[in-house]
Amino acid sequence: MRFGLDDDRTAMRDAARELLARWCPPDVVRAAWEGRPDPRPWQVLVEMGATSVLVPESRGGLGLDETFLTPVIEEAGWAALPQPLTTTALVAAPLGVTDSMVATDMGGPLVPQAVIAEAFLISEDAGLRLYQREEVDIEPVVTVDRARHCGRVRPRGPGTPLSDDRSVIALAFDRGVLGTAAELVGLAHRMLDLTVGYVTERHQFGRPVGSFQAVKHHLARAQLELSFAAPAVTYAAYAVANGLRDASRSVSTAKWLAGQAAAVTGRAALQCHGAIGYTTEADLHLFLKRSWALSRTWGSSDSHADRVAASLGL
Amino acid sequence: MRFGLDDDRTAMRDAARELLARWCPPDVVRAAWEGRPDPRPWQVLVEMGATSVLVPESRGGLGLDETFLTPVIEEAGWAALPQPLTTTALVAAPLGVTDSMVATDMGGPLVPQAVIAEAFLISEDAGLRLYQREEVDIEPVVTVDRARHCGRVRPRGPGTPLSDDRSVIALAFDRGVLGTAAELVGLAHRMLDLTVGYVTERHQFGRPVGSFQAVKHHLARAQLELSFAAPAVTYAAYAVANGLRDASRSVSTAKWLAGQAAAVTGRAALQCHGAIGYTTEADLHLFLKRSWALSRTWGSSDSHADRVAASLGL
Amino acid sequence: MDLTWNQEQEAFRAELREWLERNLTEWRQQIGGVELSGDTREGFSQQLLWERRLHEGGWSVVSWPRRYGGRNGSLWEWLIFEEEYWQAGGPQRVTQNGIQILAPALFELGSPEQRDAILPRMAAAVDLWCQGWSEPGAGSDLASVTSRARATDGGWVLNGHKTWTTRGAFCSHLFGLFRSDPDSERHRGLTYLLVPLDLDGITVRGFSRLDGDEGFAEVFFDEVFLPCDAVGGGVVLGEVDQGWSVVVATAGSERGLLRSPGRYRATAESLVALSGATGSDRWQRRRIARAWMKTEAFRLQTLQTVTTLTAGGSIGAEASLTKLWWSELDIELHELALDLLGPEAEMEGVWSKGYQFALAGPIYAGTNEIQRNIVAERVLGLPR
Amino acid sequence: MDLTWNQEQEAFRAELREWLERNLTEWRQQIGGVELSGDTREGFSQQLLWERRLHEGGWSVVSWPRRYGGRNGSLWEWLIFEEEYWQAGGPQRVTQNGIQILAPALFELGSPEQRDAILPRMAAAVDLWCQGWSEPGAGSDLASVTSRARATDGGWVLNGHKTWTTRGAFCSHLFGLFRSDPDSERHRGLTYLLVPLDLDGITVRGFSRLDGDEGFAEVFFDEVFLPCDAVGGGVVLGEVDQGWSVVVATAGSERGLLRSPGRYRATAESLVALSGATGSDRWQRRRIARAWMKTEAFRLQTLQTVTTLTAGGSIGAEASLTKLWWSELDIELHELALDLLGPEAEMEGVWSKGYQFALAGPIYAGTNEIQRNIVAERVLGLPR
Repeated sequence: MRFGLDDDRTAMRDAARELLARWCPPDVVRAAWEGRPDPRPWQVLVEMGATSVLVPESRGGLGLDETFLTPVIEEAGWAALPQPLTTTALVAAPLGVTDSMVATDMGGPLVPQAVIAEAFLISEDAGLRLYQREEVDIEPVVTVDRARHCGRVRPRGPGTPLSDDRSVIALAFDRGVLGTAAELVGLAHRMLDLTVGYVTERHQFGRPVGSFQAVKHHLARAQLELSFAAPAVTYAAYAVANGLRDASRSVSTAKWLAGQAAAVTGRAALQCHGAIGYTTEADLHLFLKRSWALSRTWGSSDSHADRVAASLGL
Repeated sequence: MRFGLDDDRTAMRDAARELLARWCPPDVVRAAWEGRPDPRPWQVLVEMGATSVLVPESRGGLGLDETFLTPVIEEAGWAALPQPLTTTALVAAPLGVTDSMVATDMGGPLVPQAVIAEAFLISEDAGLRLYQREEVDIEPVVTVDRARHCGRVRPRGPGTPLSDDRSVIALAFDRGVLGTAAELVGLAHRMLDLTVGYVTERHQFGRPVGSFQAVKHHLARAQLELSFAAPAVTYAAYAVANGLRDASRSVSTAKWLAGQAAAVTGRAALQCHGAIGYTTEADLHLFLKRSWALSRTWGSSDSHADRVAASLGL
Repeated sequence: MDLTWNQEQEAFRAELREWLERNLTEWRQQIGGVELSGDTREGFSQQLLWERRLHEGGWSVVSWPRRYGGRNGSLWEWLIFEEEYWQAGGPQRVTQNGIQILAPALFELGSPEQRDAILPRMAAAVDLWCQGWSEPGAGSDLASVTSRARATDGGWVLNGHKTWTTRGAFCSHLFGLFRSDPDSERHRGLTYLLVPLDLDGITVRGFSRLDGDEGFAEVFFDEVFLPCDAVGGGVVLGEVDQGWSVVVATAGSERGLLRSPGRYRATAESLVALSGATGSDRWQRRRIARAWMKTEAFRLQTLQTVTTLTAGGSIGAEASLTKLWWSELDIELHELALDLLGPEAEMEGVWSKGYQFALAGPIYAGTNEIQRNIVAERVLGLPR
Repeated sequence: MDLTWNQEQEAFRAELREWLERNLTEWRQQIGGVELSGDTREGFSQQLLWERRLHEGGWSVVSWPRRYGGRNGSLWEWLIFEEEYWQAGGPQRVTQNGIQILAPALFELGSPEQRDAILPRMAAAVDLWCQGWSEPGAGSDLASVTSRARATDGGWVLNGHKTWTTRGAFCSHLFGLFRSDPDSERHRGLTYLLVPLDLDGITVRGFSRLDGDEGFAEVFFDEVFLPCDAVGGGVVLGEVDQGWSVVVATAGSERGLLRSPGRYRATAESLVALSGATGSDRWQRRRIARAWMKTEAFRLQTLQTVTTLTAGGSIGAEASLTKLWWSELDIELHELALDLLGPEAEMEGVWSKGYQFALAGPIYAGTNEIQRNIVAERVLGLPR
């Protein structure tokens, strides 16, 4: 019995953390906002193997499982990475789609990173189909988080059928939910870090804002939600990796808890930042807006609660 | 345009307040808990006319409307009166039932004050029927608030038909909901008063407990809910008295808001009292337990929210 | 208790409703149909056209005396105006900072000359006033302002840095607090000054709110000479070094404290309509009903408050309760709408924009944490 | 990451499950089928029969060393025990105060003699220990205790007044903090004493909890002579005047900090069953699913914590997070049940009683307000 990351998984997560700290600071996210996406963070993640964790060694991948990848995706959330790591590495790779940046409509009709993606995983009545960039029309859509580069995708060309197996498609969806939950935990963690830093240094009434009990309790609440959401994501990755019976339920549980944590932390972070947080000059909004988008895609919190209710025979 | 109590209504409420302060202190509620109900609070309310506010002058009543009675019922809630003022004065009186203490099953299957009531208003498929004490069997039921003297009532005798008119029955129900909402506001008010007093005098860490920001914010939240629930009760009384189109909706709104206020205030009151509140030695529990019972009778908060949703065409 | 409007009030409402319907249509044609946010430069000028139209119709400040461009309306007429205005879908009021914050101060403590010089031009949206309270180091703790005003021959010399000035980049005048007694601390030694923004040495830099609109500005004062007569009736409001008492008096004035439920009522109704359009499950319908009930409670509590005020009573600390209520309610209403929109909620649109705007509610005009302290200490009487 | 149990653990679980099923049935027959609250005198004696049965089976303290009546179990065995125990519907553990609070202190700072004298009798439910921390004036502020212990020939003389002592009216011994240095203040000069409750001058008065059960007691000490050897190994735990450090060390001990998710898991499952029995609408089913997910999160977070502890790590302030979580969760689970029961929820019964018990969660063992301070200051490092 052993719950949590071992040395190998911790090492991979730390490697991603260092790369992202260096190559994906807030300025890079801001650049993506202004339509100048920097390709380097993606390149370094590809080089470290983040996108091929689930690709068999026989096909040049690392041949590892979701318990290695999810912590890396959490780091991508922490950095608000403006590229589709979840869809590329967690959803598409196991379907045999490798070597390209993949966007998908499985999480919702507005396809995130559609504007910069190289390949498109589209869900159709017949099943999942893959289209190359030149096979689709993309209508960009302005969303609150500009770094999401959303668009509506309409296939033009024939595309390639990937799978019409319901269970394969269901598993692909669960993987997308899992990755989104991991990103939300990372985002919540980042918003909390930013806020703790701010309230410690910001003084009003001659004392640090963080010394007021109301501020302490807002942030304690955020830490509470985060502390109990994170293990649920860790478990969901394990359940999916090992094909456990409760894999789908664990994924919904993780998404719901992570959504809660991000919502509570986001509100607390904004409130404790005060007016400075209510501008685009502070970095907080980069993470806050990402969390709003993720909390309502790949299934709403309510829809995941309903999945859990059904699994409990309610 | 004038919202609120005029001098006449204020005078009647104050009269009730003084009588209840004198004749229905916590000791009287405790006596009711121990099966020694004191008849005096009821007698003085009857003498001041509280039970005949809605009875026409021609029949010896005051010939007034709900806007006079509701504030009095709020005071009864404040005092946790262990007798059925709402059912007797607000529900039964307009149906022509006067001169007796009335209990009813309209608010739920456990009939409050069944053990001490003189007459019983029972809802049957055919409509509302009145039974005298000797016409019913009463099976006492132990409930959390012992002063409710609940029981299951089974008619034996023939009883007297009161009304089979759906609209009359619906109005009687709305009146019960209105009275319950008023009691809840009074209870919330009392719990807040008790707690403000306690946290002001109780010291820990060398300062009054009430000087800690966390305690202040708990009680500010309670005051907030209370301040916005009270006007809704005032309006509902006016809407019912004047047969306004939104009378039913206003009654449901009042019950829902009052239930919220009582729930929030009850939790805050118990938490801010700390261990002393978690005993039957402090008076708080007398009001807290009454509020629990009232919040789930005469329609749950959810059922009233549904009534409002329907009225909004949702 | 009498919740019926009298004939004059009904007539007022009817005239207003008719006027709004016609003029909103005309104004929308005038601006080419596309209504922009009043917190952008273009949108602001669109809305100035509207504000001036409102003034020509005599509707810009209904509760002010006629001589200043109002209708001598009571708070009841003001309430009716707000109900109808938001019901009709009128745009945000870009002149509100002057009307809501400076005007009450002028009514309470301004000189007749100041009122005559400032109020009519404010009502006509000729002079556009923004607020100069906050500074980088003085947010919740307003008394720690450091911007200075040095008395000199025929006026004042201003130095310092104000920020979070709403729509400052689009306004013509600023009212604010400056430390006039260099040796003073905290609430003492501050003067409430009225400052045209076109004086030499003033630099205004607009910056973006959460939603990206340039709704904020910081204002830098570098040896700015403010002549005593830069504003008719004089640039000092109240007494020199007594600026704090002006702010307090203003904060305590009815008009400053009241906030109309009309806007939230209109939002709640749009939410009900949205639910019809997107469809909703029982859970969502209950949540909408709950938010609607809170909106109704706000309407009723306001009727109660206005009754108290018109009877000569006063509110005061209870205003903090109102602020807590509407700011939490506004967020709840918009979150519900976003949940109804689901995966498309992230699109730029009226609801996602409204949500971001609503999130400012618990922060500005005294954070909700400070409002809860006020409720606890001044309404409940808990020890400081 | 490996969430499989090894053979020994599976065997442990199987043996326990079988034992519980047989013995719970037998015990219920023994007490005549009607299980009373352990916080009433009759119920307490019913449950002593159960505790002694548990001890005979070797299940009363599975994680203790064998010599004291345990099974040398690791925290994993303890977790399995808790899961199975609550799953099987075992009764509350009336001996917990000694086992959860005093025993960890003895393991950390007691003398071998004290352990030998006290632990086996505690495990066997022969000596029944209650807690003597709080006083009328010392609740959250424990360091303000005023009960005094005066050193004298061959022992101590105790005077003072303890209260909120859980099940104190039914216990045989008390462990508590007494001010041994009359000139000391706050945390200094307190001694951790072990006191038989049958000494002359001790008066125990039971009183009622919120639910009316006599679950609390106040204990009065009037010139009580406590001989040094009143308890084997001596009545002082740790050093004289160093009682506070014993409390802190105890509060920091793994076993003191851990709380098993088993009980909440069982409650969540009863709630799901109740929903099947009463019926529920979509709104209620979602609320139940939400509470279930929080229960699951508690289980997973505990697995993570136990992994950390068995790897030699420590928790500490993070225990405050656990306390906040389970105390809020317990109330949520019971409120949901009461909502399902609707107008009959007010009946005396397992859910209304459980709800009242759950309401104590945010108050005892350090109020949740204090726990949030701890999280903010020690986990997040915010300034005091």
